[in-house]
Amino acid sequence: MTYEKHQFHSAPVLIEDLAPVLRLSLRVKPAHRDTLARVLGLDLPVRVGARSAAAGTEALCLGPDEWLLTAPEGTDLTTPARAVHADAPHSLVDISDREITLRLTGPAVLDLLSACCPRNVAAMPVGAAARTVFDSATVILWRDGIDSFRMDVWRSFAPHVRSLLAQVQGEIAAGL
Amino acid sequence: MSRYRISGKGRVDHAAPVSFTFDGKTYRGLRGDTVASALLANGVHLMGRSFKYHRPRGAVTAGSEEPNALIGTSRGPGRFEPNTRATVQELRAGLVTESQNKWPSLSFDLGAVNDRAYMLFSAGFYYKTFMWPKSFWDKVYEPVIRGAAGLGRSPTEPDPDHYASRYLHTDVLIVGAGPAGIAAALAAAQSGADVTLVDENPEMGGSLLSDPGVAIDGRPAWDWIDAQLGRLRAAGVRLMTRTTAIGYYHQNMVGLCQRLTDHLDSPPKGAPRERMWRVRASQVVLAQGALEKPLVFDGNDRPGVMLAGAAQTYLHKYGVRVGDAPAVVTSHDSAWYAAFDLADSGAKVAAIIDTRATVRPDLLDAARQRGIEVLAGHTVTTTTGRLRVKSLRAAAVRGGTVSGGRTIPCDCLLMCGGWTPSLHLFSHTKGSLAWDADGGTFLPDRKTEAVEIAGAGRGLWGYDPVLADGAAAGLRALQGLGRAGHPAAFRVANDRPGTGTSHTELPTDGNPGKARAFVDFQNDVTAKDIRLAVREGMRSIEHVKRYTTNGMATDQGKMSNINGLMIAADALGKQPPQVGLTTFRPPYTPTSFGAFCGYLRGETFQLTRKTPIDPWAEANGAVFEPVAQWRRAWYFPKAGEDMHTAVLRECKATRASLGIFDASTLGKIEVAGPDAVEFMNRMYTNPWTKLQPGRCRYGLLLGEDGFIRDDGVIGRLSPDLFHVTTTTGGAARVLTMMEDYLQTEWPDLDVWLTSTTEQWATVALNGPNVLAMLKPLVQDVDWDDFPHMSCAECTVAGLPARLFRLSFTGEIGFEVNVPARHGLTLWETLMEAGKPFDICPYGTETMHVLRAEKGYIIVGQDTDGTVTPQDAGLDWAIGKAKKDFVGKRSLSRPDIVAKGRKQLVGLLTEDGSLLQEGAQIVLDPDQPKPMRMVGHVTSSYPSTMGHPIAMAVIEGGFDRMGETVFIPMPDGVRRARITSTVFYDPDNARLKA
Amino acid sequence: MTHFSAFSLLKQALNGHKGWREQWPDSQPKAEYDVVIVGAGGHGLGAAYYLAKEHGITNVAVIDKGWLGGGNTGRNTTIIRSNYLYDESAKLYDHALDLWDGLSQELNYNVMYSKRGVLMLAHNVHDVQSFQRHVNSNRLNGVDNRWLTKEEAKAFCPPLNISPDARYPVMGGALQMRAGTARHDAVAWGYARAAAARGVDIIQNCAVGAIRRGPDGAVIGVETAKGFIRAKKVAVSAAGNTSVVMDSAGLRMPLESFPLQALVSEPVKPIFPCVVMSNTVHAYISQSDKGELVIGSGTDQYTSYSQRGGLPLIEHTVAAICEVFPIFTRMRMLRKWGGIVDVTPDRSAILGKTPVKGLYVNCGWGTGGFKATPGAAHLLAWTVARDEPHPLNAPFTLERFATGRLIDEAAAAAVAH
Amino acid sequence: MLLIHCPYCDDTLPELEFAYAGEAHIARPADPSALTDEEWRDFLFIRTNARGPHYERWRHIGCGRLFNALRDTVSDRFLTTYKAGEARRPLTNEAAE
Ligand SMILES: Cc1cc2nc3c(=O)[nH]c(=O)nc-3n(C[C@H](O)[C@H](O)[C@H](O)COP(=O)(O)OP(=O)(O)OC[C@H]3O[C@@H](n4cnc5c(N)ncnc54)[C@H](O)[C@@H]3O)c2cc1C
Ligand SMILES: NC(=O)c1ccc[n+]([C@@H]2O[C@H](COP(=O)([O-])OP(=O)(O)OC[C@H]3O[C@@H](n4cnc5c(N)ncnc54)[C@H](O)[C@@H]3O)[C@@H](O)[C@H]2O)c1
Ligand SMILES: Cc1cc2nc3c(=O)[nH]c(=O)nc-3n(C[C@H](O)[C@H](O)[C@H](O)COP(=O)(O)O)c2cc1C
Ligand SMILES: [Zn+2]
Repeated sequence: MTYEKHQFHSAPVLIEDLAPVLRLSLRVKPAHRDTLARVLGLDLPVRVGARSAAAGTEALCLGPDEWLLTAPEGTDLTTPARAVHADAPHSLVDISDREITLRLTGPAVLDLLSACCPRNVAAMPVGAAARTVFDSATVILWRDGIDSFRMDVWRSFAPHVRSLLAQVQGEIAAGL
Repeated sequence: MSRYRISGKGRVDHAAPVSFTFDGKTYRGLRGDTVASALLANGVHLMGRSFKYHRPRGAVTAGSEEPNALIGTSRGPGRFEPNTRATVQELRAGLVTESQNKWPSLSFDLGAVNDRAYMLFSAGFYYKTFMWPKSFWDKVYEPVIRGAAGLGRSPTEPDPDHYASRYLHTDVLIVGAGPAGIAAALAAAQSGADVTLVDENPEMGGSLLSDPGVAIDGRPAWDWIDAQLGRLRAAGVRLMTRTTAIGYYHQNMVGLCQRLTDHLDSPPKGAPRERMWRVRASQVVLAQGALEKPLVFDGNDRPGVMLAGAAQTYLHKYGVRVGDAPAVVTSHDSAWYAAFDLADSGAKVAAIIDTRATVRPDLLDAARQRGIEVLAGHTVTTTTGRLRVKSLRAAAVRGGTVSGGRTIPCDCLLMCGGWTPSLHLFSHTKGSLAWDADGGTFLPDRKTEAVEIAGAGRGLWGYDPVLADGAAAGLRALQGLGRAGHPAAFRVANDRPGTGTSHTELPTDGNPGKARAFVDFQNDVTAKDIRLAVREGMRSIEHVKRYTTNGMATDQGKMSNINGLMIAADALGKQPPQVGLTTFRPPYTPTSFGAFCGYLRGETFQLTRKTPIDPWAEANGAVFEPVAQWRRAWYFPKAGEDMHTAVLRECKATRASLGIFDASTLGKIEVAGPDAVEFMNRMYTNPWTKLQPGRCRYGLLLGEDGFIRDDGVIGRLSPDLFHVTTTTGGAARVLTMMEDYLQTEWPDLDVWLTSTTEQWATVALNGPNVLAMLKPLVQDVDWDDFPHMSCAECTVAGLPARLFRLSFTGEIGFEVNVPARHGLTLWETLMEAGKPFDICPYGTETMHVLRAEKGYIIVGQDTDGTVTPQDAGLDWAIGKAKKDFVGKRSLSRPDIVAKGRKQLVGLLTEDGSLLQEGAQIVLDPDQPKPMRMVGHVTSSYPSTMGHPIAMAVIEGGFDRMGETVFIPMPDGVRRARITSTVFYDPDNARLKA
Repeated sequence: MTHFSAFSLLKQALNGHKGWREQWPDSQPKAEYDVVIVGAGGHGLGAAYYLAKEHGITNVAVIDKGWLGGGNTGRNTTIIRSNYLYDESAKLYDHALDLWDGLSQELNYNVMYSKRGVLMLAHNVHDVQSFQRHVNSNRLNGVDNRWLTKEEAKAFCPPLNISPDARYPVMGGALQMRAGTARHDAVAWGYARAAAARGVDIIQNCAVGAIRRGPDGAVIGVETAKGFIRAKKVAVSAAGNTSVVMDSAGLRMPLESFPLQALVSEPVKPIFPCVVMSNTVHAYISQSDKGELVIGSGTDQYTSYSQRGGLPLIEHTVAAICEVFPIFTRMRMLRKWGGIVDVTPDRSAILGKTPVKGLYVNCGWGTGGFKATPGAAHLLAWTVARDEPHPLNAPFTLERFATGRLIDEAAAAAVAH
Repeated sequence: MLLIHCPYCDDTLPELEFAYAGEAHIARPADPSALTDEEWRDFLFIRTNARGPHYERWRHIGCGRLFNALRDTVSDRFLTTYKAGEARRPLTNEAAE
């Protein structure tokens, strides 16, 4: 008899909550994107899923007119943006508390994610991010390394997501 | 060891006995056995009873297509399951099994009286009878018919196991790991393609596992398999056994069910029982092989009558000889090999009966060498034996006439009516089939997906062509990915090529009207049934199927479809392709519900959203109610309080002093940008232009059909920033609707929408003492300019906040929004600060009562998707001067402006009793049924005013103020007076205080 | 038509069933009919039967692109009930229930109408309010429907999970005892046989490509795979395909067609005594007379004419069933399939005349028209025969979408099945 | 489960990331009050419900954008997708295949 083991990594995966950061949703039409980029001192990438970073602030393009900005707490991005509001109309909304961020790491992290993410997470390049779904929750998934992801999930969805992740974690540990 | 087990033979572990029970009796098998092979090794053929006639049945196959040998299995409490294929279930220590559909026992079953009356139970018999006397249907006939239902018994306890699922993205998915599938995998695994090879069996190798005498590239078949699997593993190919491809969905999505623990003696802790894989493959190769067809003749269903290929599998895979004196009846060469292998293993083969007049000389030679009698050009007309076949009657067929029958004793009868390519998955894709007249079978034709079909699955026979075909298919799949690879060639020795012919029922000299020649074994469909269906006008094969139930059993026609088609076509005088096959549907084999559920069970069945303040509510004894995806505190009972007393206490405390309420679930949308006000004007019925920053307004949102969709208080924080609130259930819907208008209708507007529902935790404070309590905690608010319906960004309890002065209770009220992480802190601070005022936490029920007393509506309760603003008395919320807003045009349609629409009013019962929400209202309580109803009660509560209050929609209600209406309830008619909806403080005195 | 009875069955059993005759002939089209009905589902065949029986119009053809009964009639979960909220709907469906009651005898074909009771579960306060509203309205309309506490519901349907810890706890339910199921195929066959016996032609495998109108705009016939067939009146009863057929007459419809899926388990001994529906959890289940659990799923989100449907929906449906009935996780799915349902904006049917003279339409039954079969058929026949609607179907006009008099059961409750 | 190409993300992604949003190219009338009841009904309720190539809209959860698609409702195959606001893509022979 051959007993085929499936290909899961039974090495542990780590699931942690990360401390809050400043998180802003920036919306601006293409015509004024450069202006905003300039005053924020940031590149605002145009490809959905692309990221850029400067001086501790990170920008992720989520849609053709939507960027998620993250920065250490206390960073003031609102004041410079407001200064150009008249010329470059936009919306900059603080959503720091809307989501919480989980860090998922370990050699089995792709197995963990493939339990509930329909998109091909393995094909995501390191350094990219995407808004996608995890089971019934909309999440933003950041690939920070081969084995390392961050997941932003709306606060009230987090217990559900954590509970699913824990189930899969146990399953991975069981090795079947 | 039993005399049917050949020592040392097969892939079972002869050194590892495993015991199990069947119908209470303990048997021994070997590690690697299935229940069926172990029972056969013990000489047990009788494994079940058929559905309708309760005929004794044995395993007819050795695989997942088994229609007869269905058993119940269990592994302790909650782990019973019916209808498991004994031919698939692997032995494990302590396995308990039982036979089905019998009473009192498998060998003596009273239900078998049906078999005596079989002439009555013809196809479709129940449509023709049980109609008189009419009253007997409910009382007598139906209960009897329903009582006879089913095969096994249902589980009756919750299942302690859990189930898992995965998404998998792969370049090439290969279904079936026989020679074709393995060759395809070898080809596809070149140039780094990601390849997945799956097989439903515990081991890979397919039919080669039953054909060990074949040699490939100079190696015995089994060595060759091991070597190739090693190569595939080394190339990184994902090899998945016990994994059935159950369905082929759109765009190369294939569902796989992997069975993880049913074969294990003791599964590891935390291991799921089964896992559903949703595979997205760029290319799919179907190498599912072919299914052997039974032959249709009288008595072809007795235990001991089985497929020749199955006998060969029992012999080679399990080392089990299915009988000492097998006879063979066939129309295909392949069964000859089974006969030879059995003879070589020591069985005395009674005869090979071939329906064909001429047979390949080498086969005849080989039979002669083994001393096997050959009857070519013969048919089998019947068999004998009650619980096991004892003999058959063979007769010669010449020019269509049957003559000279002769009885041949045997202890099993191996049949083969040729092979049918497994086209199930291919057919799920709506790929078309073409009839192959030579092979008497359907083959895959036009494809709709990126798929290749290889091997016996497209009608090829013999290992040499099948291996070559598999390799070519694998290479094409690789090329389909835009990658290159080398073609492979295999050298096959001792190949077993073969051809055959197809039949309807075998010719017989008996009375065909009396023949029990089974086509669908499980459902007891005979050839005669199919002919009867055709005679009765069932010309479509789909009608034949439904009238006779042919192909509707748990094998889904794997045994019966083609035979049924051949017979139906014959009866119709048509060619099989003109008749066609019935539709193949997922799953390929029956698949547990658990595997479909995956993680959608228990607490992860569907998510439950909780607010930041929820832990406090839980700790303080709140009773919760589900509202949309949220759970919300419903009320906070104190010791000994029921809902009614708790709610009344909460209401009174709020009216008297101060109440506190978690409103965090309210939807919130930030509408920002220079065109925000224009956007608001277009979306909402209300006018927004003149609303000053720092003020709020009730907003009403309609659908384009003019009916109320949502509402909420909306604050203008600055000229181009609105803080919109929505109902709890409407949050996502409203945002989507707004985005839709913005993106598709008004992309020119400079305005953006951001959901902030979860950014803010919201605490509502209401009551005459609210200002006294709140003021000291607030900074940056000019209280002299902060009247009712104001809003401000400020600091509350040291936290950054958005403060709204508004009321949903009729008392002075505030909503404090703070960043969600501080929600609980804010709540606790306010509770502390409220102590001097006997602050009272209240839940959604009190909120409902208080708002109802004040006549505020709840969208979804007082309105139901058929209510316009006018109907709800919300005319005032419509910006009359606005030329347009979403839904405006619909408000002037004829039936919307017609008289007599139902309008929202208040109701007070004359006897002071509480009305039921949903109670219906009439004007004349004495009319006969059906009564003319003029409306219904939408909201009804005991109130703080000493008498219950209600709201209702009533035809022409606004013009009926003061009139009496009637509410007929089962215990008597209530009388109620129509009033205004505002019961409490109609002059708003308390808000202005 | 051979009379079906226990006696004739016995007689035939003794002579080897040789004497049964075909239940309907394989008709080929004549050049002209008084009425052509497009679609040989239960509704269309039934309409033909009632035209012949009640209105003496027998020069009728029912034309189907495939085999009769092969549309949604042959693929639904067979739930029959009439406890609808609005007077218009309750009366319509209750009319159908009245006809169901004697249908086997009327057709001399056992359609196995089983009054086993339909229990609709309430899972939250809103459900309770909405069901009470139904119960009250039904009571005053003379329609059977009553409220059960969760304990009563459990007693009525023992496999039910009434634990308060369930994600969607059961708070009670509305039970209509007269409601139940019927053997779907037999309904089509019974009507076909009875209609054919009265002279109706049933023409299968003959797609209607277009409805033809004369110079005055009135209907003159249909273009079919077997040629042009003249007709004084044409009634379209083509379920999921209505938009396409009506478009050929120049009428655009307020309809969208969605795939709706259903599934059955392997058969088991009787375990499930009634029909249970949960609109909140999206679970619909009964056990057939053969023993399978028959389970209804939802519609896919996109319009489609492929009778397939996706996997995620099926997963959710099965999960919903196992949530309400946790004893079933170890049962196995035997087969799943799809049908195409046409859905109107207010989820109620359209049954009546059209702006085109001589053209009638019966459509928009969506996910719930099997239960209406005898009623819809009866009223369609009436409307066609008299060129005016019966009072029961008068509210179900095409015009209501312009005037605003919608009959929105879906908005009032949850999904209607 | 369908695979859908989002023209904004330029990526082909699983259906679970998308929401169907009804028939495409039904523009809201500029001045609804000028419409007859029948015209308004047509806008509100009348749908092509095409059997075959169907112009429809989908929303991608990923980028939050609504876009247009041409999909064959018989095979469920997407013939093309394109951004909102772009003109109706013609039914080329290629697309109709
Ligand atoms: C999965 C599923 C579950 C359901 N469950 C229930 C339930 O539990 N209870 C309930 O009450 N209802 C249910 N329904 C709905 C119900 O099945 C239908 O509303 C009802 O059967 C419609 O009957 P019909 O006769 O109008 O249509 P159909 O039976 O669909 O008949 C229409 C016929 O028109 C033919 N046709 C179409 N176009 C043409 C053409 N151009 N030319 C010729 N012929 C044409 C079709 O081939 C078809 O045979 C369900 C539906 C589905 C799909
Ligand atoms: N008795 C015989 O002599 C005999 C019998 C059968 C086949 N053959 C020979 O075997 C060769 C056929 O080879 P092949 O590779 O085409 O077929 P195969 O039968 O060897 O392999 C097909 C494999 O696919 C598996 N399978 C089928 N459907 C599946 C599904 N939905 N999910 C997962 N697994 C599934 C089957 O269990 C089997 O293991 C031919 O050369 C034929 O001559 C010989
Ligand atoms: C109430 C009901 C019960 C059914 N029971 C079975 C069954 O026991 N076995 C089976 O194979 N199919 C069963 N079916 C499904 C049919 O085989 C078939 O899938 C369905 O009529 C749709 O037709 P299609 O799959 O040919 O498109 C049942 C269908 C219905 C509506
Ligand atoms: Zn996108």
